[in-house]
Amino acid sequence: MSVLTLLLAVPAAAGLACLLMRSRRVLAALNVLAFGLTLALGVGLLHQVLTGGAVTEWDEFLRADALSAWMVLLISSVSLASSLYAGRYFQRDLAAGAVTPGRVREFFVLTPLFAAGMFLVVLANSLGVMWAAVEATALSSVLLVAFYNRRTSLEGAWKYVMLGSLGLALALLGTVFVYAAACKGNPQPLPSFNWSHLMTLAPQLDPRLIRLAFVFVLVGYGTKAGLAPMHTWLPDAHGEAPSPTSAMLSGVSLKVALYALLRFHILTTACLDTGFSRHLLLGLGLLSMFLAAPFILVQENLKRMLAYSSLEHVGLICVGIGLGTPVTIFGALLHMGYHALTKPVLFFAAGNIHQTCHTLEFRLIGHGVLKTLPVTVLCLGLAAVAAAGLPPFGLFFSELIVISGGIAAGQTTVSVLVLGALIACFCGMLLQFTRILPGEPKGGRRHDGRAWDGVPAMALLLGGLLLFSIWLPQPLLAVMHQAAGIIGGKS
Amino acid sequence: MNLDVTAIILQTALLLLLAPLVSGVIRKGKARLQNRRGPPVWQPYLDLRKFLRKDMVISEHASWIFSFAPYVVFFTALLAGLMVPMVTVQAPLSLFGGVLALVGLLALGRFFLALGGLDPASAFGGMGSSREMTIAAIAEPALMLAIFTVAIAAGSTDLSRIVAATLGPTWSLLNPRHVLAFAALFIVLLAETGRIPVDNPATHLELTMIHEAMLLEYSGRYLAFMEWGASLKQLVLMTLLVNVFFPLGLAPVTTPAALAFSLLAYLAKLFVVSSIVVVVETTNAKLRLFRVPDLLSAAFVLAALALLSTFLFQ
Amino acid sequence: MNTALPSEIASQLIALLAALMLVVQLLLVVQRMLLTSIRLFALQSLFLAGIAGVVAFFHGAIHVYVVVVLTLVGKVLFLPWLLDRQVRRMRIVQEIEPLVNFPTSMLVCGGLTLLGYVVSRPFTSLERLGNNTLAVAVTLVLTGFFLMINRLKAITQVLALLTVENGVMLAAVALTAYGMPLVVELCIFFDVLVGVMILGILVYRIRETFASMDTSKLSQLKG
Amino acid sequence: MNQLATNLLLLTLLGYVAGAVAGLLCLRAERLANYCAFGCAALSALGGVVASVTGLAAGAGAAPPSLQLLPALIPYVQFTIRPDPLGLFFTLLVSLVGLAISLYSLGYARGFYGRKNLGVFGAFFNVSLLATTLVFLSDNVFFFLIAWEIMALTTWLLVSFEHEKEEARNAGVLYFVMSHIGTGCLILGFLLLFRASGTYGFDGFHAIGARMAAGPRNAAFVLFLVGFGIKAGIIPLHIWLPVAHPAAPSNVSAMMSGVIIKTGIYGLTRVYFDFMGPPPNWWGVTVLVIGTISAVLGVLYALMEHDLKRLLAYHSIENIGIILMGLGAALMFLHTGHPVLASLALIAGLYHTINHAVFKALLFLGAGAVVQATHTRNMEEMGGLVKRMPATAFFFLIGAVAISALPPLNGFVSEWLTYQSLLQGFGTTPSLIRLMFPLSGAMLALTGALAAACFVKAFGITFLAQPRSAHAADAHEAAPTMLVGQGLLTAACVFLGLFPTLVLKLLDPVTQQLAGLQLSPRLSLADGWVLSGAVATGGTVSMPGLVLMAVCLLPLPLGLWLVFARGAKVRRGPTWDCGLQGLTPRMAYTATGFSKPIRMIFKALFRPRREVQREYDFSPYFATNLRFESHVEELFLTRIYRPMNWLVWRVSRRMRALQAGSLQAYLIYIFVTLLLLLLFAL
Repeated sequence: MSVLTLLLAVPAAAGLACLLMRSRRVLAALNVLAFGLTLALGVGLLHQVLTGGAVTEWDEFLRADALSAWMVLLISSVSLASSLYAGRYFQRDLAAGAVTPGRVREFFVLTPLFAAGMFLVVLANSLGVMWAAVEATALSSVLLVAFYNRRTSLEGAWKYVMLGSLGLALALLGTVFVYAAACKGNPQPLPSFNWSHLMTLAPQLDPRLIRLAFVFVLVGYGTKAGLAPMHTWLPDAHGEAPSPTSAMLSGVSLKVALYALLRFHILTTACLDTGFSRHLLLGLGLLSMFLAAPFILVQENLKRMLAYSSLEHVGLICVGIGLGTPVTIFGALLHMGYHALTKPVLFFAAGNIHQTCHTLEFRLIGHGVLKTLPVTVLCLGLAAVAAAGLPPFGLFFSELIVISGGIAAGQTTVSVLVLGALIACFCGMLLQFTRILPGEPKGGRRHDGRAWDGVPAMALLLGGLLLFSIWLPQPLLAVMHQAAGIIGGKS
Repeated sequence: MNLDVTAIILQTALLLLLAPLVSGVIRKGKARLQNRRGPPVWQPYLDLRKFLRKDMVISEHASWIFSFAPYVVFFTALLAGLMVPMVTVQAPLSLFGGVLALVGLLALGRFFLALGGLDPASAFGGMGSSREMTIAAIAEPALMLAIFTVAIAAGSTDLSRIVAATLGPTWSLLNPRHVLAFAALFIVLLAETGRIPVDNPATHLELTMIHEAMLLEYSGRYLAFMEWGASLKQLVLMTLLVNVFFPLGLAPVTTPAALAFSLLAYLAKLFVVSSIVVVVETTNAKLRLFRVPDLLSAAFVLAALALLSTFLFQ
Repeated sequence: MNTALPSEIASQLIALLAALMLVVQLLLVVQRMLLTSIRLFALQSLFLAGIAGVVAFFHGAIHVYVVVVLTLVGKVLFLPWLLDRQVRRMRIVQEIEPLVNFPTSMLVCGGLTLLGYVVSRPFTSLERLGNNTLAVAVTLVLTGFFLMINRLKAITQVLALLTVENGVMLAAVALTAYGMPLVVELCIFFDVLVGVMILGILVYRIRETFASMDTSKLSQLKG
Repeated sequence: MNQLATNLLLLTLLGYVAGAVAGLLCLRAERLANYCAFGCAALSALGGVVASVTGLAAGAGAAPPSLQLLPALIPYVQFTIRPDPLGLFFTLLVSLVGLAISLYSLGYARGFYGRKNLGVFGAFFNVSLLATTLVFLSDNVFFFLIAWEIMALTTWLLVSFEHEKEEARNAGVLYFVMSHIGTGCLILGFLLLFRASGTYGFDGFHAIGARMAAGPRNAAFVLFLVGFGIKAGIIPLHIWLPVAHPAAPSNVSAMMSGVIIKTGIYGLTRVYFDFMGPPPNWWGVTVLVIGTISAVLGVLYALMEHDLKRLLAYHSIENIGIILMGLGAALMFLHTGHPVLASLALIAGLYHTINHAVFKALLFLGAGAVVQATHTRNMEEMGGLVKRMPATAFFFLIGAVAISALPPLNGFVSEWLTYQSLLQGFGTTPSLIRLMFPLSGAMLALTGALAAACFVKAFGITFLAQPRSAHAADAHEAAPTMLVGQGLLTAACVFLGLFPTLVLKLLDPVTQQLAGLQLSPRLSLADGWVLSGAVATGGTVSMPGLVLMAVCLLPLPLGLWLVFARGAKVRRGPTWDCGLQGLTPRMAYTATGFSKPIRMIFKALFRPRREVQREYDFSPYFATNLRFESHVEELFLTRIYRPMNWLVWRVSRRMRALQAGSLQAYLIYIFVTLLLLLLFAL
């Protein structure tokens, strides 16, 4: 069997295998193993793509170009980290009696399926299958969001699934329109609904229908990608899900939905060859960034604040792509990667804080987490510095690249707006973290023994982040440049 | 660098000898205008000798600053004096610093004078220092602006050059620039030397005194140096006033005759200015402390006008 | 058998069925009883299946028959049965007062229908069969959307979602003579199926925890 | 810039890294951490001093090559440094002050033993030194911004190092927020330059302004003024400064006030004189006016403080203002085409920069020693320390004299140069603008006099008279290393004051680089003993001459003593207490009282509010109990920043209503978006 198939098969198999397992350790180990494998496969895929261009299997049913390869890497690394983290996390939950072993197994079953769904999204060539895969990710993650079965978590899950599936229905309509546009003119049924195939006949597609289609797709996948104003489910779901899931939702699943959107964006641009879709992305991206800032500033709940910061970063990525110059797109992809490495750490740390302080409300957490959980807070601090866009971490570079690309493209206003939003979000995060991290812990809350819980996962991601911040290996650069080329419509 | 040692020695001597005399003259003049006989004009010399001879009582709270201050006051005033042309156009130390250095040196003296006032932990000293520094602070801009007016005309901060420039063909007594700047500088002089209407050198009423309040704890030779320094400062400022604005008769060359003439002229000018001071002091009452800024802002405005006039008549 | 006459009949049949779907949709909007709503949805799906059948028959497109079967089995029989069970198990029969009262919602639906026509007017040329089927499809989507906004009971919202799904399917059939590729159709179908099941689970849990299906109670997560 | 100096420079950078690592390695052993971290810092700083001095002494040769420190991350991000004269000059500044502070810290940090983690502290300290040095040396926009942000980051961490104190936390946040806003402006400014030049390298930016359109050029000017101005603490962007400096540990305050705010000055100089090309007139005027305002207001606010460190912080604002006066004048001269005067004013500014770095660091170190000894920053509770900590008192006095611009110390020299340039500026233009020169000169005089007043107060109330509190009464002299650090800076003050012509030689390459000519030959007369205004007739001053003259005059009082006072005795006695039973410290003049006349005179600015509560039995003049309270309000804070802050919070709170929690509302958002986009698409 070959790479793409394995990429789908391994996590799926792991998930099914987990159905039969009992012991938590085995389950966790199985997950870690599976995602370790997928990461390795991802690297292999990267190599193949760089050497031989796009990889296809099952006569083009699966297709991986540079963009997909990049996404595969992100998905597998984040999943690996969160499955690494999940083991100890649920151990503590079980110890605290917050969940039942059955539930935990459910998690270890669903997570690989979730990941498999995401892999299918980025590997499927047919837009229809891609849609189905996105829907699959949504469905597999709903129960994870509802994991704790608290009132709030059910509420979060409900909003997530309702808004999500509604959005996806719209996306499906958009997909149908594209298909129709492709069918037009030839009486025989379309040979395939493959993206690669559509790209070849993009110029002949009916522009009006494509415009209409893109609007539906934008609203649809945009909802899943958490673009404002369709983002409203995002803080609820991310805030309520168990931290490993939040990490995956925020770290990759948003970007996967964005990836789906991008495929259509590329198609639309190729067809209309106007800035239509670019400008829509740009607008929504800016809106997201500006909406995120005040919510971060006055947020009262740690994980919800992190969710809003994700909103800001997704917004920045959209802006980068919307600006549409090679530089900005490259910056956006870079940002995707760095953010995928950063955000999970924040959620893991939030999970530790949650389990130690038994709350996520800033007020109730109070000062001095630094003294209660020194190691966690060290990781949290580093990740927060990165997420706030400060050197020496990569997000600073990617943000700067996007902004400067905008300036170079003569989009001074956009760049100024982006900068403003970034500064505002920075201030918000600074204020919020200052509320809880420093100071004297209240109520004599002290060191608890498990200071090192979850640190391996965080260290893994932070290490990668720091490494890639000061040294990007040539292959990664190449793949990102190729991906930027694809998005920029120069494939 | 070419320093005329004899000139330095002579001017030092002249400064040291003349300074108390000026105070004496002013005191005498005031007494006369108040229909008193008053002390003889050489009274200050006698005072100095007495102070030098007397034992000293130093406050137990005082530190070395207290003992250091009198010398600083004395030396800064003396050095400043050496930068001002008194009888010759070329001031002996003009190479070491012009009018800016002069102002700086006087400020240094004031700095330590004020510290000396604070050192013995008495409330009066602190009060005096506070007021002294305040008044100096608001006098400073006017002083500097007035100096700028003349310095700009000469294109130099070197007093000898300024005087030379003023002596030159362009000089005219009625040049509005000069008149205004002179007026401004004169007010500053009153403030800096602690004269009515700013301060009353004769008073020892705690709540009104400024300069005296700082000297309250001083006695013996420290007091002598303080007083001497004060009168030196007064002489320096007066000389600045007379020789910058009326450089009449300053000796461009150092022939005995010229020197003698210019010395006489200088003394005459000093006498005139002192008598103006006398008149002002006797005809005015001391201002409340918070009225003083009005006076000094008037000086500032005068100086600014002078500057403007340089601009207008350029 | 691609003669003018039958395709004439076909388009008329399709137009009729599509119109019926729209009517059912409007009935759904004004319907209060949950069980009836479920039946109405089943009926709508039946009409959808009918349209698909007509298309399949007149084009002799084999794989569209599969779609017909799937729709009949899934949307006409299975899902209604599932929801029915849910409702009976929870012994709730009636929708509580919707946000917008019925006359207004009718007006809104009228407006949305109009919008649907406006949106799809440029593309009528693309339709192989029936006229304005696309308009009906878009209208179904929009009104389904509105229905979802308008109702508070979880079950009804699920129903609304499904009607939106129907609209999309209708569009697929109407616009593309042969429907989507089979594999896509299958994927979509199973997604919908699984989706409704998971929604069922969720609704059940919500009911367990909140002792009600009123989603307006789900509003603790603010800011 | 010979090879040796270059290598030494690289060694210095490495040394800081080593210091940081060492600090982190011995987290547990605090003594070891202290010695390793600050020892490394001191050594590296020493290396920096030597390297930069040799580099500058080598004169303005060919432009030094830029060195690549690390492989480039991505094409855009190059880690290159270029030790050119301007950079070296500021490197000298940071290394000199850094050396003294590191030595001081060796002793000062003992105060943290057992309380805080010194390893972390030392690491942050080293990193911030490293970052600051890199700011001065970096040769690439990205690298510059990286160093700039890391500097801000570490400074924030250092300010909030004692994070148990609420004050420190809030100060840190305020500092970082302001600094980040500044960085935003800088990014935009640099990107505007980048758009014109197409490269991120500084060498590509040289005189780029000439090739820019007026619009972006002026925009860049303003952006840089705001961006660097925030860091430098110009009014009205200064609010973070008097909050952050006092809250930080004293060695950090010294670091910030001495070095870090100078990065703003460096940026302005680098950008305006190297990048922006021939300036329009209003640039210079703006800078000059801002400088003047900052100087006067800064010292006025300083006078109102009786918190020793806040007082010093406000003085930093004042001195930044004085520096900007020089830079502004230089810009105006460049506009009118007087390179000589331009470089004179530039030299005045830069000379004051290094002077301020030295004496302000000295004063903060002294203040740190005092605060450590008396456990308070409130001057009203100090007093009498000159007897208890004589050395510290002496060093502080030197610093006070220097900062008050009194001869013969360095403050006077740089202000003298500033006066000279302002004075000669009058002749450069016929327009009415030239009135600004003498007027700002007068304001400079006012500043100087007020500063003198302020430091009479600071020194007098803190060190003289009787101790005003038990803590002050049993204060002890600071640790030896702390004294060494202060002594070093004191020596620097004296050297910079007495031998300016030697220092000006080091400035030659800088002016060569920025204004195209070397001025020190024109500035030094009598083989360096006399300092002269650049113009032949400009006027001269000679600090060594004055000192020598004073020495020569010493026999005079000696003689007088021999002649008259040999018999006179000296005895100690009580200060006159108006016949009461002895003086109590409460009778001595307070800091508040000292500055009252000024407060009254500048009522309009300070809006002083006073509350007096008097309890008395029979007559108000015999109060049994009196409570006096007086406040001064800072206009910029109360009229601009607080309202702005309030607005932001209000708006944000309002916006939360969007996320009201109702699914219906969310559906409606999507629905409306869909409809709008549909209409847009059709």
